[in-house]
Amino acid sequence: MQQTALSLHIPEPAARPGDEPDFSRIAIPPPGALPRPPVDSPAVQLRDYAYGLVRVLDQRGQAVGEWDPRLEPDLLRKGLRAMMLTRAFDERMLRAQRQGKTSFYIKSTGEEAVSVAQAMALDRGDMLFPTYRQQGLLVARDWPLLDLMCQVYNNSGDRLKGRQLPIMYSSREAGFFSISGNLGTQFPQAVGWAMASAYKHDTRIAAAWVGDGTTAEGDFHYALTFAAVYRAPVVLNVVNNQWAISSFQGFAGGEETTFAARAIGYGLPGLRVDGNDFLAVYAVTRWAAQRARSNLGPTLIELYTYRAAAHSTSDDPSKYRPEHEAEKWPLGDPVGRLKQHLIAIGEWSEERHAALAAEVEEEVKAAQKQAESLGTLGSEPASPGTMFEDVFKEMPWHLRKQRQEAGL
Amino acid sequence: MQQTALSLHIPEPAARPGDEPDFSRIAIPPPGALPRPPVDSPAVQLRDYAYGLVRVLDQRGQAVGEWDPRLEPDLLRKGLRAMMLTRAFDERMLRAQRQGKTSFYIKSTGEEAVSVAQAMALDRGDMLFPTYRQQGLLVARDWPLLDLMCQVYNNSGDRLKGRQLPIMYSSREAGFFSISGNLGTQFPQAVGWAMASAYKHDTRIAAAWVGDGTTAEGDFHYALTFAAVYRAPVVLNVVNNQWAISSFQGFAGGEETTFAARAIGYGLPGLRVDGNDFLAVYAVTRWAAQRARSNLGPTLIELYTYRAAAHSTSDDPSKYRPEHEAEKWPLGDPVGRLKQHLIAIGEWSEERHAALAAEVEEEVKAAQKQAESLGTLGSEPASPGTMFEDVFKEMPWHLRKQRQEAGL
Amino acid sequence: MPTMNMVQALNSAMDVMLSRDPNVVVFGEDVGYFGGVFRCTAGLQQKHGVTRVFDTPICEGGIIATAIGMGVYGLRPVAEVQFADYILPAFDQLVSEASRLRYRSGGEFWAPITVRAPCGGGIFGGQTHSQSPEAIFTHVSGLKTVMPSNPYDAKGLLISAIEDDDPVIFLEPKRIYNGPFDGHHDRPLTSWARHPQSEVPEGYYQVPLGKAAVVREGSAATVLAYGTMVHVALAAVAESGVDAEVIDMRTLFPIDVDTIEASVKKTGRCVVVHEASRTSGYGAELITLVQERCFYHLEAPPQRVTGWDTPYPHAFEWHYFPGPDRVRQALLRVMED
Amino acid sequence: MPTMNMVQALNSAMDVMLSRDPNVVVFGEDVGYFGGVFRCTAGLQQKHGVTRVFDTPICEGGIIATAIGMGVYGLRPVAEVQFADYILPAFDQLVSEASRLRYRSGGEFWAPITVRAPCGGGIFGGQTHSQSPEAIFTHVSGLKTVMPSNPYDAKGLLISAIEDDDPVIFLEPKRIYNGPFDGHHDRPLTSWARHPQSEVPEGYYQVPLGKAAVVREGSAATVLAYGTMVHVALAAVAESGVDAEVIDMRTLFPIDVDTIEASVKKTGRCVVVHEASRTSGYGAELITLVQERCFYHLEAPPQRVTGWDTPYPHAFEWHYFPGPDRVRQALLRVMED
Ligand SMILES: Cc1ncc(C[n+]2csc(CCOP(=O)(O)OP(=O)(O)O)c2C)c(N)n1
Ligand SMILES: Cc1ncc(C[n+]2csc(CCOP(=O)(O)OP(=O)(O)O)c2C)c(N)n1
Ligand SMILES: [Mg+2]
Ligand SMILES: [Mg+2]
Repeated sequence: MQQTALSLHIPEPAARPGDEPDFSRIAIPPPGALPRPPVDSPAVQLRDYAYGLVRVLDQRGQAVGEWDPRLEPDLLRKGLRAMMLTRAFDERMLRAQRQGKTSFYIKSTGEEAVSVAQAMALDRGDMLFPTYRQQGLLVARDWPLLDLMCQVYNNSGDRLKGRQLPIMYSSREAGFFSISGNLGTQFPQAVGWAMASAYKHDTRIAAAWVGDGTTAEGDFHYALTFAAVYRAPVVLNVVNNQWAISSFQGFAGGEETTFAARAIGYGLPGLRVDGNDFLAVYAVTRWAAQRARSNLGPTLIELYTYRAAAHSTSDDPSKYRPEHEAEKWPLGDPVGRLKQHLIAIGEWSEERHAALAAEVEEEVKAAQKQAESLGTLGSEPASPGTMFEDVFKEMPWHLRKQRQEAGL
Repeated sequence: MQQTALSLHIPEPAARPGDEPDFSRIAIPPPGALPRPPVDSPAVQLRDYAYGLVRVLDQRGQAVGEWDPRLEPDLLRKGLRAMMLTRAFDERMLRAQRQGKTSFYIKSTGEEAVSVAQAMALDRGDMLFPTYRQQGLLVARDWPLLDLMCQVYNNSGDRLKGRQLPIMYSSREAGFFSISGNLGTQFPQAVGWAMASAYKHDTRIAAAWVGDGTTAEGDFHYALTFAAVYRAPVVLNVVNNQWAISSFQGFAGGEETTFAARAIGYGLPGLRVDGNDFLAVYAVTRWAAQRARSNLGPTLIELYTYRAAAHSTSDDPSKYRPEHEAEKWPLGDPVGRLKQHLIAIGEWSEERHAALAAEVEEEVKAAQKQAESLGTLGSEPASPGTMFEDVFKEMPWHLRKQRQEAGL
Repeated sequence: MPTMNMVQALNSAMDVMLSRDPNVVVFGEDVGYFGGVFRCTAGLQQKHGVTRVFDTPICEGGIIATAIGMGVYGLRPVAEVQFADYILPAFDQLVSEASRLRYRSGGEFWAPITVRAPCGGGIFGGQTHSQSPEAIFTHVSGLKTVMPSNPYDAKGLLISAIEDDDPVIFLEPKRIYNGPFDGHHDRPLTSWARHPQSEVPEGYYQVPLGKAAVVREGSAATVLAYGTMVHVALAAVAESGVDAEVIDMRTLFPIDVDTIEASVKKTGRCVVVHEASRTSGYGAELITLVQERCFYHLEAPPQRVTGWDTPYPHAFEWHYFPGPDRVRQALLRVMED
Repeated sequence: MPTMNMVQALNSAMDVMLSRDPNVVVFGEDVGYFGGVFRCTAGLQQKHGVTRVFDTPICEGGIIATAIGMGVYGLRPVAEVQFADYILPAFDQLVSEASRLRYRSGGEFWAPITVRAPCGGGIFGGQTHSQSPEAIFTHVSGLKTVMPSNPYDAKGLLISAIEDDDPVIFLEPKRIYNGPFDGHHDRPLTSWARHPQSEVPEGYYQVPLGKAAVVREGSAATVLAYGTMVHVALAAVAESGVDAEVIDMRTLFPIDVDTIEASVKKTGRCVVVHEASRTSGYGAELITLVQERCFYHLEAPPQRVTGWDTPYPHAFEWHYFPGPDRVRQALLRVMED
């Protein structure tokens, strides 16, 4: 046998700072190319969807092909508004962080279709297990911006009592599970929730999100294994925004195949969708939710998108990727594409768009004003004494004693 | 949308105690049906191998098809001998455990082709990361039975100094990594070893084993992720012996697809092989090893077999599976099948077989006698004082003090 | 009243809770059809159905993660980890998730899960079937940790754990599943039948979490122990001739510090016994509490008798196990000064 | 001699070792091209090449597992876990594997790995970017645990850790990466440049593992601290007017008990300070050792000043952080009796 000297392969992205952005490795199939399979198709018949890319909106903003969900214009405008509101919110909060009003912030810029279209495609009773980049879920569920801001500011209106890093929202009422700092842990928890719902013969399903980078955690594997074994009614989403802080998706295995293809390994359907195409995201999510609701088990969806902003306020992407990469992203911007579609079908105009932009800006500003009246980080209007509560349902003696020691 | 009441699916095996064994769910393709692809085939062209079953030996004991490794009769006889020796060793050690000479034992009955053929298909310098059911690897590498027995007996000849549960062998010289009680942990460690080998431009590769049940652990996912990302020169084996103690392989996800298919999710080749077909196991392993050695990265092999014995001496399979299931296993017995093949090609006879059986029996007996002269569990000829050694390379003060306290 | 061993008592606790509360589900590796490798769930699947008592993938992280999700939904999951040694792959889900959920969500979400796991040595399990990981759990804010020493407590504490709205790590000393064990491994096995604490009501009752039990009153010294070590401590006290008070901690966290304090203030001397490794073990916390609370009452330095700071070696488990001799010697030492 | 901050000193240690030993490799999430989220590996990939300093999947378990495999092959892997909080998914690989390998293989295999992880709070990291998990590692037989408090030690200890043939958990208090911090968060930041321990040789040197340092001599009481808390302790001592001896543990396990014993026997009083939660924290072990070794020399009950038994709350981190006031009060308390 030959004695080749082995060598270690280290993945490299197509471009680094100083290089031209290069997306030539990325194949973009035409919209409308893929048929919409019946929701009860066996997983074995769906394997190609893991390698394709479900797309509905074409270059001129027309909805084409079987996956077009044929939504009412009102619903589309609601979606557009929620995406724009999310973006305006992100802008404001970033600025607030820069002004020292809080310690940290994470934007979802460029990925608004993921959370907004998915929230709208799911039922209000469905339980969401998000990451820190799905604030759009709350916005789409009409959860008050004020509530989010109070959490970001850790002020006296913060239902999380100043305990959590900004953006680690939680709302039982909104069906939005408490965000964890530990990546991926919510993925198998969502499967457990879905198993419980099935056990109780409920009709509500669960949905969960992780990033491309996070697929490498054990929790991802736990989720897919348990979901497959118990056919849990859950929609499992991988938001492939190409980056995990400074590591491109090749370090999560994206060089060799797609993330949707992971599903095939478990005998589950995996679908890849243009994550910046509101209609496609909506349609695929709806399909997967219907499947789950019909006792046909879990689906893995890869939402193919691009993280247009920095990872967080602690990050500087110019250190590791070309400066204008976001602008060159071949799948465009979700807000721009839905706007174009609405205009193309005669349901929107530049004027109405500008008015809406001003309106959401106003809404965010008003909420911010209200939030800041309740304090910003450091002004500490919430009582530090609450920091000893909720460790347990009832406070044990040692925490009472420690609270005393702390003089609180 | 319809409001189906959800329900929770709990996998059930085809048969339970009292039922007739039922393997009708298992499709057994004919031997020789699958072509042998070039080792440098891209993974995308190999997907079907995850759902097929590489088989070489037909019902009459003839080797058929492209996967026939065309081995010399001497090598086949060596393989037969190693399998028989492993089986005889298992029998003896089981009996020794029943006689109270040790606390615990695990047999590999029915799975001897996995370890013996794989050891022979790999190079002697390749590093093995086994589970507790691959004692055949050591036997095939001509590692002295005496050494294994001394470990089982924890006697004064035990290189592991009485520290490990019986069957948790370890031998640096044999290239056999220390077996862990924690399932699956060795799988990603093997990938790390392979990465190191590649980093050093070595030519040695690694091989690792887990059971079907163990694929559910996070370590399995770590291994496949890292192997895929760094294209590590490693052969990753899943021994699907249908059971994980009392749980059938459906509880690891085997209802929905094959374990070889897991590889597809990572963009890796996954091959399923008749694990009781010595020639097929050899051929597929050799193929994967060649691939790894040629810097073409990792392969996942699913060895399709049946755990003919109890899980361990602590287990009683009559509690959870039909009594004669093993005998009904459609892929037969690896020893019987190789014997039949050798006879069919005129290289073996019933007489020679009987003589070999007597010979291995003698060898095991002799080794046992020698081993028992060095003590059995509880006769404690090894010094308990050594129990404070090797926690660290050099013994820190607290362990010296504790050894003193212990009066050792 | 029926006599039960630990296995039967634990089984009965789950049976009672499955019957009382449709939100209770029981699962883990081999716990379903087979009834668990230690038989603690034997018969429960048959009685309560496959969706209430079932097998899982071999994936401790997934077992705990899905249990958390079920708990968030509103169930009361009782998950078995086959050996406490194998709880570590689930450590992140327990520490970063189960224990933190109520806090981080401002009290809106919580994980009322019970995680059962057999622990401890003495059955020739070797280093990966013998460990006692309690100390690390007691360091985690938001987890409760329990270890019973007899059938009556086992059932009552397990029922309390299942009904508790906080996550509980329920460690079961496997050496005493089938009989009390005082550490004299060379003597004949005894059965629970003759032990008073094996009288276990068939129905529902609780033993409260967070309360220790004085299992032997005494005035000369205080021995703090739990699990198997309670029996070892009692034997050692008897053999030492020292009139020691023996306290069974039962719940390791939250700690019943009042019972400890009262006893040590009375006796002035203290020996802490556990099977786990010494350094940074739970004994260190107990001794620190004792000196914080009873410094001026202490007549001699508290002693700890523990497993050594090595893995649990298979052939030498009786050298590792802190048996009655070692406890007795510590008692005599603590009486010296 | 050049002045370095902690980040530079750690970077220099890795640089020196990468240059000296071709078996040293450095990897972790974002450590390659980018140079680490705290910049500790900045420039190393460019200098030493992509196969020696590289990014990994976000999979702490896989990072440690592959490091173990590399160590078995013969390399000396230096793995970074981005935050100590995220070491838990790798807990099983560290505890059941890295730490046990030499023992269970009779000395034939071992894992000479170094696991670096930023720990501690004070940077508004919230509860999952602020934890100090050292106690649980010090309970594990077979692991060494280190936490430096200044650039000179950081470099020398990291070199020792990399050269050590046992697995080392190397915890880096992130609050002092860029400057010493005495806990007075309301005062201006200071830089390392004016601190004597920021004079760091460019080349190779070791600070031995297992040796504490007396950073302030004193006779009235002994303060045991490590990491950030060394600076807090020094400030508190200064502010208290108590002539306390301050010991920087540096290596948490194995414990330099002789240095502790000598000091406490001299002073008769002891305060232990750490940022981690109190119950079953490392302080419990230190206090237990102190009372085991120095019982008859103790004039007052040893005190511990620690983080509370809650998660690290984002908005209230200065209420959680055991700052100089709390340490000073404990010092005064320990002097009272
Ligand atoms: C267990 C764990 N490991 C590491 C981190 C640090 N970390 C926070 S975000 C992040 C990148 C995540 O990337 P991805 O999953 O792709 O999500 P994205 O940020 O792109 O939305 C990392 C490594 C963490 N929070 N938790
Ligand atoms: C982490 C961990 N969890 C659980 C166990 C207990 N256990 C030992 S063997 C076994 C079954 C393994 O089944 P499989 O992987 O199919 O291997 P097989 O025994 O069939 O060869 C289990 C659950 C363990 N040893 N380690
Ligand atoms: Mg990403
Ligand atoms: Mg199996």
